[in-house]
Amino acid sequence: MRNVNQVKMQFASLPENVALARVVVATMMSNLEFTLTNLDDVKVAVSEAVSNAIMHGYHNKTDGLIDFAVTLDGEGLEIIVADQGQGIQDIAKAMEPSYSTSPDRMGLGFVFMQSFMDQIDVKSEVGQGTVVRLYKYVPQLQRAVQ
Amino acid sequence: MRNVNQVKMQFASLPENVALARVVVATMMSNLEFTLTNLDDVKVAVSEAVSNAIMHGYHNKTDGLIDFAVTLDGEGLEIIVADQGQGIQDIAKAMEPSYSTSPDRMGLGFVFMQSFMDQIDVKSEVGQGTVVRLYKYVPQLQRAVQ
Amino acid sequence: IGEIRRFLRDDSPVKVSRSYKETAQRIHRCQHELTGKLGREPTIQEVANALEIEPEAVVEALEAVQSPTSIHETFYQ
Ligand SMILES: Nc1ncnc2c1ncn2[C@@H]1O[C@H](COP(=O)(O)OP(=O)(O)O)[C@@H](O)[C@H]1O
Ligand SMILES: Nc1ncnc2c1ncn2[C@@H]1O[C@H](COP(=O)(O)OP(=O)(O)O)[C@@H](O)[C@H]1O
Ligand SMILES: [Mg+2]
Ligand SMILES: [Mg+2]
Repeated sequence: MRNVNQVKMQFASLPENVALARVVVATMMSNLEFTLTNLDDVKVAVSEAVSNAIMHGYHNKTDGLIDFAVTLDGEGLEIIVADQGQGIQDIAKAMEPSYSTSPDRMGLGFVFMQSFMDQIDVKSEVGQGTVVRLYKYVPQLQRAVQ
Repeated sequence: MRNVNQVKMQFASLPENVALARVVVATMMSNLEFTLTNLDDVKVAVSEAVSNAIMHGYHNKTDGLIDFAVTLDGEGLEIIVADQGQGIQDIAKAMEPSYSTSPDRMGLGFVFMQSFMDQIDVKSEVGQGTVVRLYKYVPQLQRAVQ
Repeated sequence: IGEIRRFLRDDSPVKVSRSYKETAQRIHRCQHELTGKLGREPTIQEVANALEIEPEAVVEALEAVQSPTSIHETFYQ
């Protein structure tokens, strides 16, 4: 089984591309020994990150570009979601539970990303854009003795 | 329903990325009024084009890069598969049924691409690489009168 | 967090393929039924709507049960 691979994508900030990002990650994960739970967890994290780029980075304008890179490095899965949108003023505050700049949002996106992934790293510059890096280790499966 | 979108990808010439290309196209098709038969047809064509880039373009070396672009333009789906591999000497000959430079291959890849897609266009330069463009129109569905 | 994992069933990777296989079977049955009802082939979205799943789930399930990388391998392996 192969466990090293890299895919780079660029797509428009359209809502249907959230599903696309999810499907790409799920397909790449299927080459490693991730569980169904891992798959669901990573899909949630990816949805949150890409939705944030669309909603907050580009304010739902559909002509923004999102760079999306998925790397299997042998130990796990790295996902990078980058937009060139509005950027985040105070990253620490943005990552707090329930913090949202949209009145109708829950402010739980970063909380989900943190709980479902093993690493999260956010870089952002107001007016320049945001880069979110997520990492998930392949679990050390305990092999059941038959 | 949205019917305009563009996704650009770059991935290594690994066999598992054939499935990845298929899944990206399939996900994008699911936003248009394509049928499951269309889906199967386009997936076969994409598999053949990407397999060719890996097998013939890069001779199964896994460090080649494949550029893959899928565009929904409102009328249909355009797929571009480009490699910077070995190139094709005689494109007309390569596209003939049963022609293959590999003794163990059937030489039907281009035949499938031609039958399953509405347009195919191949550009190639020996030593430079190959670009295959495939196009499929969204079918005009007859709406049953209720 | 717990309720987000509402699809959680089992930790076994084997389960993944089993649930995909079931979905793929439902998709094909639904396609057949809708073709009869509509007098034409249904679209991917019509199948997804009828099964109350996302189009993305249709695509994933069909891909999961189809692993060969080239039709040559399917036909002439
Ligand atoms: N890509 C981004 N670009 C700009 N701002 C962002 C981005 N991602 C997150 N933010 C900011 O961080 C806040 C918290 O994000 P999140 O935890 O996902 O909650 P929510 O999306 O529900 O607001 C957002 O309200 C927004 O202000
Ligand atoms: N991307 C490519 N790069 C170089 N040669 C190619 C490429 N695609 C196709 N060819 C050439 O065209 C021939 C016919 O391709 P195809 O119809 O797919 O049949 P097969 O793959 O079974 O050989 C191949 O044998 C190869 O010589
Ligand atoms: Mg959010
Ligand atoms: Mg071929």
